[in-house]
Amino acid sequence: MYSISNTIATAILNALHINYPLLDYLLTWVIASIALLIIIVINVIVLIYVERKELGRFMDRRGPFVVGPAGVFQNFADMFKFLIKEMILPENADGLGFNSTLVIIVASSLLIVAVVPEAPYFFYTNPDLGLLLAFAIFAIEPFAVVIAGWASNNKYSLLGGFRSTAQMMSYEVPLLITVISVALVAGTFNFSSIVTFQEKHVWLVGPLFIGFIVFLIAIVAEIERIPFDTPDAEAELVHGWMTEYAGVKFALFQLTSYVRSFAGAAIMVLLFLGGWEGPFLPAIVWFYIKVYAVFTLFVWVRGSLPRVRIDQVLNIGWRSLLPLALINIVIAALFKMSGVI
Amino acid sequence: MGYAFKPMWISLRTLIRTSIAGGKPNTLLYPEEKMELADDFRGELGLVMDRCVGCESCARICPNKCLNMMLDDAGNGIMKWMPALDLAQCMFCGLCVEVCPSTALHMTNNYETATKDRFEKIFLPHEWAIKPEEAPDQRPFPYPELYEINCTGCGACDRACPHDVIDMVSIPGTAKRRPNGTLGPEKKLPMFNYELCVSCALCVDACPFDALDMLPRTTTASDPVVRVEEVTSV
Amino acid sequence: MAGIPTIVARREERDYSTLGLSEGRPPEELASAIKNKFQIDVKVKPRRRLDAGKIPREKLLEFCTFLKEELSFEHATCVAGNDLRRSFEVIYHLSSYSNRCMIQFRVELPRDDPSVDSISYLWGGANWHERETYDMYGIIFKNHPKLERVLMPEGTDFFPFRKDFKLLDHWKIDWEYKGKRPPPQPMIGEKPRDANG
Amino acid sequence: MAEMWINMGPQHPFTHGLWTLRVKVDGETIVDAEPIIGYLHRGFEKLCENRTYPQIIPICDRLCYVAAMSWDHVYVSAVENMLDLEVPLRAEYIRVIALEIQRIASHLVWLSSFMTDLGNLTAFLYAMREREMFIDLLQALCGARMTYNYPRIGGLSQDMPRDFPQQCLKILDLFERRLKEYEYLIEESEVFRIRTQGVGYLSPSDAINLGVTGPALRGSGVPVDLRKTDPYSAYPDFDFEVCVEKDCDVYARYRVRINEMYESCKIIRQALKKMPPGPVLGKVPHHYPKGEGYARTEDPRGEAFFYVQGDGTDRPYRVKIRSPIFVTVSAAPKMLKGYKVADVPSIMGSLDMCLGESDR
Repeated sequence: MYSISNTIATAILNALHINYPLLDYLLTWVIASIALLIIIVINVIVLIYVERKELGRFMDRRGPFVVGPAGVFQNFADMFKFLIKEMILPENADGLGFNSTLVIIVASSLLIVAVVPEAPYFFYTNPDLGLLLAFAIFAIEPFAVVIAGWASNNKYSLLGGFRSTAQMMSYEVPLLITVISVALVAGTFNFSSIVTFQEKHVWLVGPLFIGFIVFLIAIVAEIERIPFDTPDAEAELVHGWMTEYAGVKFALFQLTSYVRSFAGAAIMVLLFLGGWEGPFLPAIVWFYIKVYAVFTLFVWVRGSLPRVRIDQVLNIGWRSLLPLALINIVIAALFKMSGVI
Repeated sequence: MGYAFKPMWISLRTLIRTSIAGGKPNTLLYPEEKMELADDFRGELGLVMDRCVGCESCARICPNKCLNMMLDDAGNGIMKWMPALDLAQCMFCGLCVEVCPSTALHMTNNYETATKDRFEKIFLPHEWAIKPEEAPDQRPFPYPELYEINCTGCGACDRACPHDVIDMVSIPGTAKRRPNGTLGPEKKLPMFNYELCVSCALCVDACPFDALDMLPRTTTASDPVVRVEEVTSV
Repeated sequence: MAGIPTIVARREERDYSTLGLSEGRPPEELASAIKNKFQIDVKVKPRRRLDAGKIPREKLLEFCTFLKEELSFEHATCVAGNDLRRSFEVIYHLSSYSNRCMIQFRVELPRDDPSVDSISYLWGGANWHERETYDMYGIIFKNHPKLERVLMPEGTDFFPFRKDFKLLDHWKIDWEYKGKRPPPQPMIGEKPRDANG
Repeated sequence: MAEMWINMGPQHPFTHGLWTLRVKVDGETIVDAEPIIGYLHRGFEKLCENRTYPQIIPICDRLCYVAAMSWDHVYVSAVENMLDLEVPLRAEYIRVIALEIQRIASHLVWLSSFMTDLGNLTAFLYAMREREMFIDLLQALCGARMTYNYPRIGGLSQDMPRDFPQQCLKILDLFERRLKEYEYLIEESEVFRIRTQGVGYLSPSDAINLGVTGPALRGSGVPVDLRKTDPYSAYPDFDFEVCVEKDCDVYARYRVRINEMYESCKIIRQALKKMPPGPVLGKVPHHYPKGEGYARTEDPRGEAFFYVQGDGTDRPYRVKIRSPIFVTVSAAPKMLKGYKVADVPSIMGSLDMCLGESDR
């Protein structure tokens, strides 16, 4: 992505007969950022559409079908509806906390996608410690959520914020241990190198199957989808920490949750399912096929299971996933020591 | 967590059945496809003005008082009493259709009755009229029938009848002898002149001993508005 | 966290798994038992129904205790108020699972002092029925755990089911000028509840 | 953390209807609860005092739109008890069929709303899909989909259509297969079990004393079903079982309702098989005596009771309705105390709330 936008930036500057290297550098990043944003927005819209349609079929109904052919423009209609809603700041709410969390959550979620490469030469940035960076950014959200819950001055929001934080904290641990096992086997923290390692040897879902399962459950909890969507469980807490947000802010939170789903699916594909590796088709096509397959798995789980209670969520996290993750890291170490892969 | 697979299998089967294996989902695409309705579905009310005899039975039975008798032109220049309808208050119970003796009321299959303003749903009699062909469910007129055992000959029905249908007649030979030897009054029973009857059932309501009941008759009486031959031919 | 109650699944002393499976005592026997104790004529009706007629209101609590403890009427089906214009009455329907029967009796209350003993301590199920009767008729149930409005808003100063309560004039359709109706009547104001109790 | 009151409702996703549950929580644990109802109070009993006896039947539909047929039936049988009226046998049989179809439809609505509370929308749509078939059956019987106005004092408004038995049997066969599918989807799921088992404990003695009836009582292990213990209509003619579970928790109440759907299918089959010929509406008196009558039936939610007192005019003097949910909701604090806030939807959902009938 960097090289493409660099070409474009250079072309623009040449056309304008300007020759400042710094300007060239800045313009390149601006173009790349806009491109990233466009890619994310397109992906999110497609994801929402795919989820609605697939969930509909799981539930023996059609999903959206009125707006546009097969309902493809339903998301845009919903978005316009959110745009024309009034933006409400609740009385007695803390304005700074209420609004700043929006920025923090949206920006941090976009950042996760920024560090995830999509093809060998198609990425926004690919730092050496990308894996750790991605999960570090993943961990920013709970703080913003607890601020949002407190700032809304609503009991449901407060409970939702606490729940969100508790859940994130307890699932970070098995998640990171599993990630470390992958890094242990692959010998690197760089996403591209992990995929290259899998191309050379084997998809890590095979040897680290327990880790794969732990990662799947933990990532579903991390992106707060059913069955682990306790922070915004609409049956007991109206919409959890998002209760007081309305209009565009609410729409941005909803989009953000899909950005995080996308990021979670992408990381899972990169770590366990061979990344962009695959025959015949170009690398980026394979990457997206796998990401959407993983997302379908999330939708499938959502369509089949009820919600877990918050204390049970924590129980599962600490009592089942953590031991499994530890077993997994032992397995990874054994593989590494024996030199099989 | 091991037992999450059976429900996932069920939903996967539904997915396969509805999208891949040629089936289609359960949704009804509403504006294009409509629900299948039974013949006697209770939808919007319609009035066949030709058949209405103005008996007010519907207005009396209506639980919500949404029917009101009004004078209106029946379409052929004749002014007569017919019910006006406030459909916004109607709760589609169908009691009026059931009590209507002349099958002038009919519940059509139309259930899409939404309007922007509820006052658009207040109809004068000619505004909610339907054609007789649209209301095919004709049944024989019910007429008052006497249960002689209950009747005491009090004459309450005679006093209640608005059309002079009922005459109280003495039955010869029913007089009982009093202790002092004279004959008492003869027992009286109502006689019905069905030609004049509009089946309003006021006599049945008036009878204190439940001696009268509305029962369908096809042969005895000639129909005041619709001829019996037409009824049987439809 | 000392104040949190812990959930203890208490084992029941009595076995409820056979309750209501047998016919139990015949209703005539129950009727004679009541007759022996209270000198009240109890009519036995078909389908195992009993009708005890009127009970003096001083004896109500004693009578109900006898029904519950001796004749095992476990279930309070209904407590209904009624306005007889000169007086009030409360109609009780109690039913027995083990004897499969149902008893009806009524207590008449003078209009100037409509109060009667509460039976909520015998049957918890009668609690809300009594509250509702108070709500609608203004009949006071003495020693009721919480005699407050249940259906009407708090602060209502009338009892709507009394026969002398007049409804506001219901709007009528003006058939000649359709579409023109009087404006809706204002609602009775309610004091907002305090969120923190 | 200090204790605080949370107002759940009247506008809240878990309140199916319009009511408030005020819970006092310590962290996430409930230490006290207080249900508040009355938002839907329409003065039903007063309304009946101004209507003639036949006019009340369509209003009874509005008591609960989920189980309208059973409310029609209990009112009609109370008036029949007042008049000492014999109902033709065929009418009784068709009433039983309609009531059992209504029970299945009502339980399906309960299942869908309960599973929505637990966060599974799939079961919601499946249950609604099956309910549609039964609604269609009832529509074929009486011409309306939710507010039936089908029973009359002394019988029924019309006989059943000629192809009704075949249609009904076909749907029952399909439904029993689908019910198996629900069991796979719902209770084979570990998540459902941990959400429901051991939650909302209500001991049998408490259940009896607090007046809880219906599936909630049978879920506490008390085998009381008015169709057996106080038989009405044509129920003595049929062979069916009282569904009881001994666990006293949400899962037990769920099992009771699922089993009742199977039993209802059994009753409908028997009634269709034994259906006697004859009229469906007998001779009905047009004058109502001074007297009183009451009837109680096994509603899908519990014991429904109607008391009608007539003063000799064509309008009742006093009508009293005992709604099962009105009493059951008063027992809610007993079930809620000590559990988590997240258990509120599952406990209250297992009671099958219907506010139309409890507020009246």
